[in-house]
Amino acid sequence: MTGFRQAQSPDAPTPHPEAPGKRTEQLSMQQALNRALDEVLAENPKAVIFGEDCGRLGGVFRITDGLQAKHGEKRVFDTPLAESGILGMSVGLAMAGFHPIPEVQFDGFAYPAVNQIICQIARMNYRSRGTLPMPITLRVPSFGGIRAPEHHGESLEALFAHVPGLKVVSPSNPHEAYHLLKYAATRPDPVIFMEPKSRYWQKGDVDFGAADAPGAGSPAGAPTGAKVMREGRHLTLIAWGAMVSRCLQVAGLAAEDGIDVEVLDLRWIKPIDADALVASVRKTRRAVVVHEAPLTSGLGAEVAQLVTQGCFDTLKAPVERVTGFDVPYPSGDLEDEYIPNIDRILFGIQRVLEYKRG
Amino acid sequence: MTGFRQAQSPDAPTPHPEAPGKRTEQLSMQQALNRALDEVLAENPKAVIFGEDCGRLGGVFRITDGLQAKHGEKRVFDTPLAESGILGMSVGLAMAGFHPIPEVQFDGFAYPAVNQIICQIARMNYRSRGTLPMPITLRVPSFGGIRAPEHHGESLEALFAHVPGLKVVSPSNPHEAYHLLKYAATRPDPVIFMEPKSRYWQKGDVDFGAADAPGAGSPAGAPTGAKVMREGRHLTLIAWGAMVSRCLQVAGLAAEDGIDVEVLDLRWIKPIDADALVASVRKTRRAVVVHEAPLTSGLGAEVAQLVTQGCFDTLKAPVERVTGFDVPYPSGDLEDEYIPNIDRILFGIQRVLEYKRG
Amino acid sequence: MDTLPLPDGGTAAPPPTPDQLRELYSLMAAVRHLDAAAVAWQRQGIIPGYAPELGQEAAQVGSGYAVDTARDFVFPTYREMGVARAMGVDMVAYMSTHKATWHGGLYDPVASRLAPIQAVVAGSVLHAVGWAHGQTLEQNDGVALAYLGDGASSQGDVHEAMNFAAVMKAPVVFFVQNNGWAISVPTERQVAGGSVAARAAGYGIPGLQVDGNDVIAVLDATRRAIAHCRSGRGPVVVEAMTYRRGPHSTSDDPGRYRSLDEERSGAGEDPLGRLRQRLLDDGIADDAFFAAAQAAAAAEEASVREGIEALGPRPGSEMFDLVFQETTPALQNQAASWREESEHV
Amino acid sequence: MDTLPLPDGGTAAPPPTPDQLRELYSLMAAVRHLDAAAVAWQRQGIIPGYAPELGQEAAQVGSGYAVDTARDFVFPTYREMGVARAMGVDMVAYMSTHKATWHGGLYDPVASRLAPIQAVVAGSVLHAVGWAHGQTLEQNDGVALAYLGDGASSQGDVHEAMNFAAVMKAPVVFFVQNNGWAISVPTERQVAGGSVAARAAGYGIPGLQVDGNDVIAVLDATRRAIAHCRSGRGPVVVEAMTYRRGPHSTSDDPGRYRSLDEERSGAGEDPLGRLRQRLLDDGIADDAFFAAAQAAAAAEEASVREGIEALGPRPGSEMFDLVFQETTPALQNQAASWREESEHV
Ligand SMILES: Cc1ncc(C[n+]2csc(CCOP(=O)(O)OP(=O)(O)O)c2C)c(N)n1
Ligand SMILES: Cc1ncc(C[n+]2csc(CCOP(=O)(O)OP(=O)(O)O)c2C)c(N)n1
Ligand SMILES: [Mg+2]
Ligand SMILES: [Mg+2]
Repeated sequence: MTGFRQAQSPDAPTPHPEAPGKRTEQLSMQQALNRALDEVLAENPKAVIFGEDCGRLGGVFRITDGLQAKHGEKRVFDTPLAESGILGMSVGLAMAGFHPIPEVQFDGFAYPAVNQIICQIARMNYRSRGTLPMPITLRVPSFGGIRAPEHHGESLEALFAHVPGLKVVSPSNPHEAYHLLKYAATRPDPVIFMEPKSRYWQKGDVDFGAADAPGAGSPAGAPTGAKVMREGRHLTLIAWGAMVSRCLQVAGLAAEDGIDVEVLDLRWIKPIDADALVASVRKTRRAVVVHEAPLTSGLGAEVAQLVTQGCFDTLKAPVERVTGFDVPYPSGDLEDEYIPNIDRILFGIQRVLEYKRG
Repeated sequence: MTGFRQAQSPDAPTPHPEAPGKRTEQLSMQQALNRALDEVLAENPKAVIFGEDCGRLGGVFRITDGLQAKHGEKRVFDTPLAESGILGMSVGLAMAGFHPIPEVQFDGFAYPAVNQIICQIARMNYRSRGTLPMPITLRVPSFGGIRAPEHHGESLEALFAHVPGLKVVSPSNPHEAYHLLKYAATRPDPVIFMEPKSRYWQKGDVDFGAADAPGAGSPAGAPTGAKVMREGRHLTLIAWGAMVSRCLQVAGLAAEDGIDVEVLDLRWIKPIDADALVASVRKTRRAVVVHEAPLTSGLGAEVAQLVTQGCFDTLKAPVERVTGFDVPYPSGDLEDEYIPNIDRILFGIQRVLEYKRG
Repeated sequence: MDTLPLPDGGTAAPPPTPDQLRELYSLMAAVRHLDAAAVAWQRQGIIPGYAPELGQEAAQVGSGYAVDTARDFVFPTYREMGVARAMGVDMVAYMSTHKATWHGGLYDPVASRLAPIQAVVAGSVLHAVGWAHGQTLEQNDGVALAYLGDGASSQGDVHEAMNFAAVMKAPVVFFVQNNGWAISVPTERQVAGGSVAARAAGYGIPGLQVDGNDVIAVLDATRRAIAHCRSGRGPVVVEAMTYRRGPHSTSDDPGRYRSLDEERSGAGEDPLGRLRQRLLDDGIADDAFFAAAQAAAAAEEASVREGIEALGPRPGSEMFDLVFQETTPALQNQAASWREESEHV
Repeated sequence: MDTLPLPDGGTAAPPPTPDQLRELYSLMAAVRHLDAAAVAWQRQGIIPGYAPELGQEAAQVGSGYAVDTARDFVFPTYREMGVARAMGVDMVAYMSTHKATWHGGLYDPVASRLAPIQAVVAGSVLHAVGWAHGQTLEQNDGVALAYLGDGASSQGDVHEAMNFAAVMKAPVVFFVQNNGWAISVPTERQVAGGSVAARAAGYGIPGLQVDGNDVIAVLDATRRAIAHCRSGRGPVVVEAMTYRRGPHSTSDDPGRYRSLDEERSGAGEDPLGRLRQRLLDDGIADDAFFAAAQAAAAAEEASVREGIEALGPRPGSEMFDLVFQETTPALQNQAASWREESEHV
């Protein structure tokens, strides 16, 4: 509704060649996502983008900026204000052979669509015995950190990860954003694409030629695995979305104290790349998982349990969770008290490093 | 919709004295719940019961049987067929000073109400700074095992447990059902009350005088903790709802092989009684958690992580999870392949007992 | 509210020919017979449950008969056996859902133009809108038929669907079977204002109320509605007023919420008897025809029962294999340990 | 659709007296001033954001003025500053939500009869129905006023709310501010049929469309609607046709989706100028009065700004303490480690 940074336009729409080729460009995540969508629309005539305000306005975060003008009102259109309607309509479009790329304006407004997402989108392929696939890529600007009104800073990954039939992914920087969105939006299965809105405007290098560079632990040729963003020997910090860059900052600070932290970007929240988790923690023998969502029944529990299961013999301390609290996401003034900050992550690292048996 | 066992009436409504006194009676869980609601209505003039078909019909499971006739159409009433409406209306009734006890007809039909549950019911006390409490007791016939149509066998505990501002509880037998519902329906905070529908018709002793008997690990005087249902030395089986009785069966079978299994009924899914978990596993040094919900991001992960965190030094093997698979809840013919059965739980126990380090 | 002019001046909804009337009767007789049989199968333990459509044969057969399965697509609830039958769907595959073989049924929805059986009340109404909008986007002339009940009309999704469809002029027929009840709740405590068709005006679209026990009226209304949609004029609401003569499902006990007197007065004229009388009056069919129709219905029922009884459980591996188009390592691992642990036993 | 007879033959909605007309003007002037100021505060960095209601002063003040805060209860959206002001809510406590101090605002909803500010579009419409049904159950005569926008009318919850209220005859006024836009989407691509009030007929309840820029018309319509509800005749829909003259919020850029020409033609007459002219024409107020009203508005704004600037952050412990009425051990543990780790630093 009010008060968050959203109105900025991307710098004048960057022209780009039809085939992106092997180039690297500095882009914001907003630009990278916009580029990916533009290419998906160009490459797949069945791809359609719709949601609240994503046509003429280009979305409140401008992720779909210019796409309606370029691809026409049939490919990119505004809907009435009803999230269940948007997702329910996506099911029908998918049944008619389209690849819908709906947007829900903010994380907290995915809740009205949960029934269509869980009972329909996630199950139609199964219910129809594979005859009605659901190639739906649901974009959800996600997570907090922008001093926004209520319901504009939610983390729904644990909810989505628990739903059979969904895949869930979250990029941590512009490069990941471009490649993961292009990948997700060309799959035959439903993918929830969680965009870390606090990172929309940070710039970074996008290597367009790197699409087939395998991430750590992922099968070559497809960006489906987790990714080591920084190597380290003493402890693994595990995160996704907006928390990855914070963890990289923390790793930098820890290095000053001689602590060598590995940072693993989970990328895929479902399916989780358990092999990559285990490979990293078998090496470091210690792990801290970080997320913004509340602690209890958060995805951190799943990550911790996968690590414990796979590294029980070598683990030097129980996996720590540094997370949001079991409280409703607070108003801007208290946001920094809620989201795991550098100090709280450092405390978590310290607890793991100083853990003494019995 | 069709095909599940629902139509049975309770045996002729058992008359009962105004004050239940210190008596024990054999009741089915359906009868115990009905008794608890009857008493809540009698004791609190602000308590109101409503939902789809819970008035004249007494609910498809007859949990509210006879209550409209006894307490009147203002206290017990049918609503139109809309779950978001039912829960949204509950918020307003709570704001007007009532204690709403809505029913959602089946687990899978809680999804249309998720927006009202998460964004409104769970947050109104917080948003209003404690001036608008939400004493709402939402009854949800839950879990599978009755060969029902699609969406009639879901386990939503992990979703609800993750939501700040909710409390969540599930009874495992008639005695627990009576006491936990009476407790939940007299609290000033919202409680999701998950009824194991496959256990509705099993009978058991209800000790009406035991309300203040403290469960293991819970503070005396309030049934807020987990409960040891069977003591054992070799391993702790942790479950809730319908899986508790199956775990007790398993414990009986394991005893024949000389394996002494402790069974812990979690009862409260949120807040979880971590002290009871840790106390039990510190003793047994091994744990298996069992649930019907899919594995990934299920409540089993939280339970396992709490156990690992609290018993890292003493744990002999990683906590095992025996759960539903990451697939949509299947049709009746495949139900027994999906729900953790005795064999799968025994395999889980075996894996823990035979675990060898590295 | 009660008639809808035809875009082409009449050819889109011609009155049914004598052959068609006889076919409609045969269909309704087959449906009536199979429906009653399914209730019996449940009592005999052949299937665990069933939702009968006794009394709704005209509404279902009349509307399903209007569908052009070469281009239209139908979105049923859990009670549309008569629609499926009128569309020519394989009845063993359809009934398999009530055997608890597979949620949604075993028929191929793409080939049969019938979406999987939907157990969420109002769950698929928005799907119809999306599918229909897809026709517009591709300049196809297919029409979506969304089935819903009087109870379903209370769901928010139905409002969103009607509004979306009207804003986008999507070719959707919202076909409401107002059968007087949503389990135990009568229409007057469910549908404020008393008519779902009357809601259409609020969206600026036509709404038709039709005698749902008159198969000819239902067929005509549905054909008009489909023609309206096909001509690009946007959605239509058709409300067929009928009556659920049986229980909500085989586990329901209507005696708890309605009396036999109420049932008798509410049910109105029997749709099958009514068509029979009409055919007799018009000399279109005779007793021999009715006897033959009855015999065909009985034979059909026997063969469907045979098929259902022969239906084994699906292999458990389908639980894992049908979740995604592209499976995941986690799922493959789970399938492997499931296989191992069930073979072990 | 455009008038609603009064249950008591007229006394429930008397025409406003000259004193009341002057009060309405003063309120609208105060609201106009504070609203413009809040936009400026955002530019100055005093508050992070704001949703202006420029152009909607008549709709908000006129309806809020009709409320009896001794017995009614109001459910706002995020844009109802004018309603809050007309109801006498403390403006610093109200504005605190835009300072990002506390979601919902710092005012006491019980004492002020204004539910917390609601950021979910259509989120509180059903709450109004529940609250209103509570009045029926207790035989109170309070009326619930639910505010919603044209965009909100598309949400399923609004349909469920209208249907529930109509079935239960709950005393709810659904007060729609149709301001022409939902962020970038104009009403004609949002509200099929063009009018939310027209939907009322489908539920068998009255719907009134009123000139939302005419405060006297809004006041009269709201009083009629409240009187209708209070007399036990069930809910009413009132649709005030107005225009969002400003951006959706301080982070919106309307230039991307509407031209200045469109704005000029869409906006209609300015509600404040219109009342001013009326008061002048009728000799009810003079320039001195208007100048005084303006001065009062400026003084009020200054004091609210002072209050807002002085507003510190809430103590972090409130995050934990206000979740439940009865806290939990897990929450206490988390509060303890939060305290420890923030003190450490
Ligand atoms: C969302 C949802 N809520 C509740 C149910 C349980 N339920 C199944 S059928 C039914 C009544 C439906 O009534 P109606 O729409 O009139 O259809 P009918 O059964 O009369 O054909 C209910 C409440 C459900 N299946 N889905
Ligand atoms: C459920 C939900 N979806 C989306 C949003 C984002 N959003 C905030 S205001 C708004 C437009 C609302 O339009 P309208 O109801 O006409 O009210 P107005 O802003 O014009 O006062 C949108 C889409 C939201 N707050 N809640
Ligand atoms: Mg019905
Ligand atoms: Mg608006």
